[in-house]
Amino acid sequence: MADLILLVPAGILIATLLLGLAGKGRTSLYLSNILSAISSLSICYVAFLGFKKSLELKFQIYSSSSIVSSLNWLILRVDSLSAFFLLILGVLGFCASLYGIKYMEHYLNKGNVKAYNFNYPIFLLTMYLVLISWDLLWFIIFWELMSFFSQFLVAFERSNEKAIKAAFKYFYMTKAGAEFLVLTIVAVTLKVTNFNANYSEIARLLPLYLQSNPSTLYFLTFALLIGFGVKAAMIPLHSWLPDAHPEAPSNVSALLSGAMIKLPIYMLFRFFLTFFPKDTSIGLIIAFFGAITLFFSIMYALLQDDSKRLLAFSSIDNIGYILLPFGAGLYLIAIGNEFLGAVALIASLYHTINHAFFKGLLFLTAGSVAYETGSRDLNYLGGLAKQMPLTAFTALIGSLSIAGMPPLNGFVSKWLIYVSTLSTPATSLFGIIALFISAVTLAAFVKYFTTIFTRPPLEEIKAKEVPFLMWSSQMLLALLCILFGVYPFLPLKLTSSALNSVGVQIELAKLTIFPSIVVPKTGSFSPIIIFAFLLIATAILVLLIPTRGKEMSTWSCGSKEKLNARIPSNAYYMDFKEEFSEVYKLGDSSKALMEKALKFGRKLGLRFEVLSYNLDSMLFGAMLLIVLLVILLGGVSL
Amino acid sequence: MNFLVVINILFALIFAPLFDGFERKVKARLQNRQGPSIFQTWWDLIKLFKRPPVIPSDSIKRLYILAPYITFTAVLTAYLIVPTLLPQSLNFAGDFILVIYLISLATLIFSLGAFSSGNPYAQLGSNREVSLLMSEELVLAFVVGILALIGRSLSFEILFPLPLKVSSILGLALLFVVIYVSSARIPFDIPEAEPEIIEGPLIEYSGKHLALLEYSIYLKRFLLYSLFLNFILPKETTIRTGGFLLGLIVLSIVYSSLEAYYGRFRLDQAIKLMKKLSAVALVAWLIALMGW
Amino acid sequence: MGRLSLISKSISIGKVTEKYPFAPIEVPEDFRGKPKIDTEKCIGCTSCMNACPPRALEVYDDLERGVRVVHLFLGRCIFCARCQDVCPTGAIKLTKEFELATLSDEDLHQIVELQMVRCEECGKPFDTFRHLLYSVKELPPWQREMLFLCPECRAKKVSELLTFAKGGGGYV
Amino acid sequence: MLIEILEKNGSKIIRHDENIIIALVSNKKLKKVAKELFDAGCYYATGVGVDERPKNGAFAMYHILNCEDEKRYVIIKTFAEELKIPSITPVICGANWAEREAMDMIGIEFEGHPEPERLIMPDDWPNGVYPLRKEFHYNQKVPAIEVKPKKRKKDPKIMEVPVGPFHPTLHEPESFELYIEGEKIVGASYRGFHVHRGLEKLAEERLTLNQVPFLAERICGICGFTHNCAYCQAVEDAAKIEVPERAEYIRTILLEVERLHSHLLWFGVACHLLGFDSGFMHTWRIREAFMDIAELLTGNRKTYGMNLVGGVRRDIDENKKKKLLEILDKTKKETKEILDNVAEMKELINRMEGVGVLPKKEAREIGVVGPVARASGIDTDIRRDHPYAAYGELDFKVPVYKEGDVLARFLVRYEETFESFWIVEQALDQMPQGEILNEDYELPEFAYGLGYTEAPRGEDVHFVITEGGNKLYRWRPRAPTYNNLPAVPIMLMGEKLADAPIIIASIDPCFSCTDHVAIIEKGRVCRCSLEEYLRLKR
Repeated sequence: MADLILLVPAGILIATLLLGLAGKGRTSLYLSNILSAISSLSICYVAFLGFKKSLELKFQIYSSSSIVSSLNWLILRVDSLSAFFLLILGVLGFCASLYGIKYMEHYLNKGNVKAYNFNYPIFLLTMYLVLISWDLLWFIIFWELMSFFSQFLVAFERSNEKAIKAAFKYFYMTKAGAEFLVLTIVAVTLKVTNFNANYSEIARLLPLYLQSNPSTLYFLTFALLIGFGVKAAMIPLHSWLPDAHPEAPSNVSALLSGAMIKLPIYMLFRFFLTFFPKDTSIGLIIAFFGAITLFFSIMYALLQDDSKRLLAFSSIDNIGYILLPFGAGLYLIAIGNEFLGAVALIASLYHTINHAFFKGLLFLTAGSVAYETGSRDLNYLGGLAKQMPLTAFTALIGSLSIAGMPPLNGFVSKWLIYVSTLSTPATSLFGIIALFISAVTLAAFVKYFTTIFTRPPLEEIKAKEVPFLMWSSQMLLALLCILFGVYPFLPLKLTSSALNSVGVQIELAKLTIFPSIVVPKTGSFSPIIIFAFLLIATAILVLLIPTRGKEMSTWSCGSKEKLNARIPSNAYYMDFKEEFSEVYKLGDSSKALMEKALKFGRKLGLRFEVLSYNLDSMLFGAMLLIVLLVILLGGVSL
Repeated sequence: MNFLVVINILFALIFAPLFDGFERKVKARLQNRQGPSIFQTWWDLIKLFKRPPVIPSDSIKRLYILAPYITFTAVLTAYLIVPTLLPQSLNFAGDFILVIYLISLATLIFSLGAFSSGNPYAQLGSNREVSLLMSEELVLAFVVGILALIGRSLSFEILFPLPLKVSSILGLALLFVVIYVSSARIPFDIPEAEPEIIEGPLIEYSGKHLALLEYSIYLKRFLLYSLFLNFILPKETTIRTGGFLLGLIVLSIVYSSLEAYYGRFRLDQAIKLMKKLSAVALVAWLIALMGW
Repeated sequence: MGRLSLISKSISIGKVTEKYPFAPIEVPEDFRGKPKIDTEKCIGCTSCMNACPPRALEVYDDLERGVRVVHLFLGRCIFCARCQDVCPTGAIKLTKEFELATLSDEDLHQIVELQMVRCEECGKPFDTFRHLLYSVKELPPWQREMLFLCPECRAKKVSELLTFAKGGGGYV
Repeated sequence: MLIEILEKNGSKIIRHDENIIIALVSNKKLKKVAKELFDAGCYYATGVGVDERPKNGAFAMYHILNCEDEKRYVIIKTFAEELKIPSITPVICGANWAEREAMDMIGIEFEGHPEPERLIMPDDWPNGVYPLRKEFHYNQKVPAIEVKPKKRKKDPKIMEVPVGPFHPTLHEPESFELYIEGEKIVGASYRGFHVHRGLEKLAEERLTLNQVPFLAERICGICGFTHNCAYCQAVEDAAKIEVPERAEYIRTILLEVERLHSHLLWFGVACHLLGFDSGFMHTWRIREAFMDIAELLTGNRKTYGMNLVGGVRRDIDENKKKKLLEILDKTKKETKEILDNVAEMKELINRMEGVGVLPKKEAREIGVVGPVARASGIDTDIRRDHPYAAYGELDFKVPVYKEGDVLARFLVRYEETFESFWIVEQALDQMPQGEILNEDYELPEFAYGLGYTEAPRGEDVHFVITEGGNKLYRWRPRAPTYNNLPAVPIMLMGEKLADAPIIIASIDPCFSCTDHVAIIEKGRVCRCSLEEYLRLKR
């Protein structure tokens, strides 16, 4: 009964949340974080086992033959794809919880720590359950629970009006997205699988059905893209993320951004690779949305003056980097270029895990800075590398890897993206956009790093290095960033086995010819040689030409006066932003449009509320809705 | 593994400053000056290497000190991939993308070093440096796209030399411009503009650090020359070697005379130009898409 | 097109800068270079000192040694040639030499020492011999007797003479 | 008109002739008179504070205004009552610097001055010590005082960039503080006068009448001759000295040669600042010919050492004239060719057009002069309006542009260059024979003299009060940059940082002219270390 291990993390987490509900103050905070960390470790172990062989557990909850009969069985199952995402969740959950032990202390007087103690384990638990459930109906239940409870974490600082608003926005947007998912699931279970939402069952029946009904395929794709797009913050549906992520405590932001928005990616992999037949246009559409997502989000990241908001926009950017190769991979497989398609999908998964690491890391560093200085304002911060060298170092590693600098992990996944997209005509433009945006990402993170850590401060900032527990979890993630960059063969193995489980076969031997990754006839890259050369050459240079210099005051044109000689964060790339103002204009006008729509929606809501006082009209409305639903669902079957 | 790459690196290390000296001579000729001897750049470097550096008090010292070393090695690493004198290179070490990223790594570390110096001009200069890098990448991305479409590959083994096509000529022409831009020459030496922001990112660097940074600029220019020439030159060794040397001289002359007879752009003008160029690049990409 | 014609222009002109430290440079005829005092002609009259705007030329008496020192310090010289204008004997001339950079401070100084005459009465050195010889031509004959007297003694003498004349002539 | 205004307000006319009106105005009426004069078309040329205690027992302030309509200078004199004089800065903002200078140097208080802060003296100069008072000696040293650094509020969204005192654009120690948002300049402050050389004090205390020209020409390294000339003219005006006509022509030729070389220098510098070094090389190559001309005429590469009160020291003989004409002919063609080609380069023109605009109204209020004024649509030129030297007999045009941007200043200088060629040719042709130096004059006691020239950078005014013998009581040189500099912050506003150098350079600033601190210690030339320098500076 090794499969029972699946219950261990869930058990610990349930215990934690109960303890969190009961306890109070510092000890319960410590306890809840430590237990979460332990459960995260067990999640890692589950993932480790999951890579070896599938684990499966079945429970019969009750027996009924009604419409909810498909809920009779709770099937938990871990295959390599879910193991892959479990790994992300485990590692990140461990780091975030470890970090949270000390970090959450400074909320002790301010926030309601109890809310954290309770919601944080639940959040982890629901994410875990989403990943291991093997049934669409259970999936949607856990999914909704996840959205529901994570909302409280976003609204953690209840004194902050912005946080409440952000949480509310987050909730109603994801809820609206989830309705589309519900619709899809209902449609699928109703029409195709005969009330059976088991993944294996769907994978057996659905592709055949959809092949004969392409219009349904497009309808479902549309619904899924909206449903998962909202959660993943794909660009027209992203607007909750930049508000919600900065407001949560930093370790939660790390989880939100590193793990939670990866869950829709996981489901997309499931749906498009196993449930749906491969279709060229769907791939291109997804890649197109990926390109749009990465382009607009990073342009907006350049504008931000709030450290975590900048990171949030960059999260959207990275979702673009994940969706783009995913779409490209689907397209390539559909046109028959299995190998390149697999490479693109590997790139997508690789970037997913990379993003979890470096974005988790960066959110933690932003949290450390906020922990010490109490500020996220990039205009105020500065020069912290002197006081917080370790945080600065980890932030530098994070920034470099998110900017895709060799030999760190970001480069490998980005390289895989370019290699798989650039040489195929249909996807070439996506590759080009990705390549350009990579430079903009670099610029955004130059801004992030330099404004906080290197630029002279406006006035003396009192800060010191964060406690060991905080920097050690940052360091762990930084090390993983380096490791996955220098030795990409391990993650390649993981991703390929994850892909195997969803039916994409890839010959890893063709791809990894030690010490290089080679995509035959397209490109090659040997991380170890590059890393070794960089390291050794720098070491030799430092030894040959050692720095023994005097320290002198910084040159300020000879004037004695202490000027505010620091570049303001809003001044970064001012000219570039001005030249690309069309992008921002587009964004602003769409925002204005959305606001108008929102106003209209509110008006409608008010009208509805007034109506609802009248029972008759209420009933009439409900009936109308049901009829509409029936027609819609009927239409699906047509 | 091919150890001839060592010869390539040595060749670049020795000749990169010499070519700068040569360019100085050419520029001097175009400005009716006697000009320094072509070894002058080497003498300058040697002099600078002998001097101890000065470290500004407001700087983030470790980053500030390490930046020149890493900048230098990042550029040097690219020589593992791009062949110079001999066509051999460690082919499996990387491809076009890696070269681009190594160059951006050099630029990035360089500007991070400058940002950490605490000097207002260095900050402004690095800010300009990164802005320019972004806009130049816009065209470069298209160039990479075009060349990758022509060869259906990103590997230099296949891309060198390019077949004679309309799109390859257009792609190379754009590459020519991008190389010019990224080698920090007038009118695109905006980050270093001496009269405006006093050498920008270089302002606080002195002695050995300055020597390393200057050296890496020469190496970067030389690398980009070699990259460009490799796209044209045939693979036969003898013709290639001769052609390579000749090509270097021609490129030096063309680039330095362009540099001598242009005024500096403002940053917004440069970005606007790159935007316009990217429109051209889009057309070239479409042509490449057609397979012409 | 401006650019191309400029390039062709510069190619057609060729080099215009000179290999200066390695090749000599021509200067015009009446160039105002380093001033030089002709030790033979100088009479120590101090008129150059009075004219010199930056006080590069200074004339002072070393009474112990009994010499008048004409001291030209090139570090202050502005090469205006006023000294040349006012020199009564043409002793100071501006040469065509202009390379004054030097490692030693001494090269910037030119010192002319002129022997002074001692006063017949009080024995104090008061003027250079040459200056006296130069000015003797312009003095009225009755004053020539007092040539070797210092100004104070001369004044005394003159007043004596005057009293003598007053006392001796007419009234008494 | 001017005289009416003055008489109406009960002022006492001291001197009234064709060129200059000097009037004594009472303290009460000063502001009114100034306002009326300004409205009558006068602009502020300069102000001079004089310690007249040995003479009249009071301090006096002279405001010198230039009336373009009547082509006359008006000098209004006021005595300080208990060291107080009403400020005219609220009426004519051009008087700002001059009044602050008098405040620093003489110790007059200006009532109602909007920013009564130090301008000339360093912050660590002791209070209550005024260097231009007669009891202060030129080699006197004073101890420095502690300066507390000013606390300023810092705006996190604005970057403060120091431009100077040591900045490669300026080549001279001046300091601007630019406040920038992104790359856009939203504010600028100027602190100059880092090199106060104490020329005025030297001239009145140590030098003789004919030594001052050599000091005057060293005010500037480029337009030395025009300062020298203005000084000589001022003394000639005070002592009513007749200058031989041939000397007037020689002065004119040298002035124009100087203008040519100065303008070519500016073109070169402008090209360099725009990053076009070849243009710099080309214009300086041509400029070399003018250095050769200067060497030929004066015996020195600069037009130094030529002037004396009463005439010039060296003649232009036939031989030189022939050579001169040859060089001029050649350079004229080359200048045209090069400058036309430079003007065809689009990126250079783009960076000048519409950049650093100075509107006419502001220009008049500040009292900018020379090419800066002409580029802002003010039709002024001292050579034409107040003919001096031989300009009255020569024909030339004055280029005026309305745009007021850097390009307009470029074009004004461009046209002026060719006018200068034409003037030199005419002058060489019309030069009469005769004497060149009149040494037969006597200096009256306490006479006023005003000398003015159109320097390459604009109107250059020297005001002289004689002491008799061969000494001066007061000498006040005012370089054109003194009037042009206050306009720079206006030009900089709203422009990009990258354009700051070319905007600052577009007024062709000459800070050495404007500032007057070479350390002069008796008996030795300063060759000192930094510490010594700092010690001496106090």
